[in-house]
Amino acid sequence: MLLAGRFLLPQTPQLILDSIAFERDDSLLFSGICLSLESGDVLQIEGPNGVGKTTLLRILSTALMPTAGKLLWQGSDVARHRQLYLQNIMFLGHLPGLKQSLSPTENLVWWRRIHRDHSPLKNEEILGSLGLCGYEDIPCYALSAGQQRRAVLARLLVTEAPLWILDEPFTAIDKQGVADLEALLITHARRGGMAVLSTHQDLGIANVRRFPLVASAEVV
Amino acid sequence: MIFRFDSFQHFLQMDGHGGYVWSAYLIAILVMVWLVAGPLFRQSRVRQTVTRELRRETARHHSAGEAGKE
Amino acid sequence: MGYGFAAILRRDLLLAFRNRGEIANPVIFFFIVVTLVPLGLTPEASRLAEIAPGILWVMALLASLLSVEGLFHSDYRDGTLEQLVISPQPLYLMVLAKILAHWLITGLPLTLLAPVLGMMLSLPAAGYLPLVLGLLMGTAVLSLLGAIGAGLTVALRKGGLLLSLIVMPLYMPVLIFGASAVQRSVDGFSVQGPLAVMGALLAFSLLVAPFATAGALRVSMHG
Amino acid sequence: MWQWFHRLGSPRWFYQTSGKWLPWLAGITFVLLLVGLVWGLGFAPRDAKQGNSFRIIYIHVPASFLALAGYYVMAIAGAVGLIWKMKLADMVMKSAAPLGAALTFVALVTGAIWGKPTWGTYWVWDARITSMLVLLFLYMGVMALQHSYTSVDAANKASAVLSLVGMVNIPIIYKSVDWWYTLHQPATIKFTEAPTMHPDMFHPLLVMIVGFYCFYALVLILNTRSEILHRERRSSWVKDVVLQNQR
Repeated sequence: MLLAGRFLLPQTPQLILDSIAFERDDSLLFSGICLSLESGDVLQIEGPNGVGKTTLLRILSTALMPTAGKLLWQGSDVARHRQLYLQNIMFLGHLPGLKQSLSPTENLVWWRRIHRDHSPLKNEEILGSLGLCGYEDIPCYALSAGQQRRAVLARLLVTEAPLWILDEPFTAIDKQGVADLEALLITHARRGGMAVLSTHQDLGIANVRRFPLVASAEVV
Repeated sequence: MIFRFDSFQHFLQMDGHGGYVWSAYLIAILVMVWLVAGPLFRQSRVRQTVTRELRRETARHHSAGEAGKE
Repeated sequence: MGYGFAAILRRDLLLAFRNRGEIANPVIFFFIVVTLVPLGLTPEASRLAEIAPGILWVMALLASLLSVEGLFHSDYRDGTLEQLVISPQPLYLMVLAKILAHWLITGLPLTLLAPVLGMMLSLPAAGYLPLVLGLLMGTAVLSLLGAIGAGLTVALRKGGLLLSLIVMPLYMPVLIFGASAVQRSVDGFSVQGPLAVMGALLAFSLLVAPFATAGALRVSMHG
Repeated sequence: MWQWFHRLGSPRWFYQTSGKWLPWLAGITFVLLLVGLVWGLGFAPRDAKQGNSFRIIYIHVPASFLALAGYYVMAIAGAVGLIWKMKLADMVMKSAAPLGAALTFVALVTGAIWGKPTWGTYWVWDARITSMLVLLFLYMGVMALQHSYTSVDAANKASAVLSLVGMVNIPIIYKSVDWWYTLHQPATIKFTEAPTMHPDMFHPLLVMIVGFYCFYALVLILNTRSEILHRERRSSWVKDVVLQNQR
């Protein structure tokens, strides 16, 4: 049913942000954010530090509640049908939930369990495709920052969620890693998926939509 | 209704229990006065800061009302 | 619904196994502080026997309190907690899984160690069964209640002392009924009453505490 | 401009309405407390067993009442703030915590002073006093949590959750302390119980209880007002209020 909904009408907006505003401790961070995403869209949120990119992405992930405005997923209000929406998103934040004392394989096994991934892909294949061949069973604290980041990206391969929300996914990874992630994004978009990401990097992906986030003028 | 003590002296002493009774009442009254004075003091401090800010604003813009309007 | 519960339980037990040294700490703490009592008080068996029920319970409570601080800490620091909060599965069950794992690696060992320490404090023979039964249920209640405090303080840099301050008053009923069950048994009375109340406390906190903890975690993530 | 500030339960509305009622409430509170105080201290008959030390009841009992009731006020305000995201309720909750703690402190100290002539010692592990002490700990926990968050919203939400948990636990804690006390049964004289009191003693107590309720409401409103001013100090209406006062 979910799949049918996902691919049914490619040109109707799947996710709509309807004049989202966020206020913390009596000061307004941003307001009136309106956006829509269709199947196959890759959206890049741009803006200087401190403008609220992470906050906006966390609102998209429902980790934060917007002060005003609405999120609509396939036409239904996310605040009301949160469970349904959460089944359709994959959020990777600044801190992506990698357990340092576990190896990449063990982390992957735990993610597969929690995402209920039963795809026939083997753990070694997934990690190998991300360039972690030979590092599968080393505890993550012994890996470099870039390798850890790659291990985190394995998460994107074990979820069926059509909407990816990625906060600074290119941090700490090398050129090859950037290319790998871009390839992942392209494949995902071609399959009808969507991605929202924040990065300062120029993406090597055709048809990236850009959204410049500006701070609310009303901040005192 | 009658006053239960013969003299003011008696009222203060309360048959030897005066110290306890009066100290209990004194502490209670002190706490209660502090409870009322606290918010009033805080309120006046906020008023002072707002006044100071307003003065600064007027100095900057020459019109204090501007900042508050739509 | 249960897969998230099982996944978290398995992962937390695996993590605990990886950091074996850390999980032994509460148990060692329990052992050491109980050893301090005869040194500070008296080695006289009759006087130790008199205070043994209370001492054992207070120390078990402190040991549980010390360990509960770390319940959500590493998950908060590496972002796992955020993932759990936005997971499509009920947070209630996932929190319950974490608490169960915590109890299995602290409450249960404390309970198993208690008879040994009771012997060292010359606890009379009648006290052992209610001690173990009481601790078995009581440490679970302590983990459940402690989780609320841990959830509320997880985002704070210095949450440890604050956690004890907000959780200790909630621990009091557990202490009262747990210690008095042992005391009553030693004095030759029936212990069904206090143990039944302990069971009721357990059932009630099983119902309510994970719910409150889930709320507390949401608050911590928003901050 | 500040439209997000003026949702349900507008603090501004509360500030302006409460400002009109405040002088009346203050007057009534003052009269009630004064009458109760003079009546209780000078005109109520002395207790046959305890003598004049019994007069402490006129502050001890009302303070204990409000200490406990205040916790419920705080928790319910916290719940309203959590469920309906009402800022005013958050402010009421934040104001209720130090007020309740202060009244609990008064109840404890007056109880201890009363204990000296009655039991011969300041501190007895009596069920009621112990429960009052636990209540003080609960208040202190909420206040400590409130102060340790840097974000105001997070602080309010966290202390609301904690006070709700405390509210659920209070009956359990009280019952268990009661049970613990009857188990150990130390020989003590019981406090004079209200229902068996002579009417001449009871009437001033009633006046004092009502007076304390008014006092509680008064201080709660004062606290909330100062909190409102502080949090909305940048809004235009607060600036207007300040300007008006200067004229």
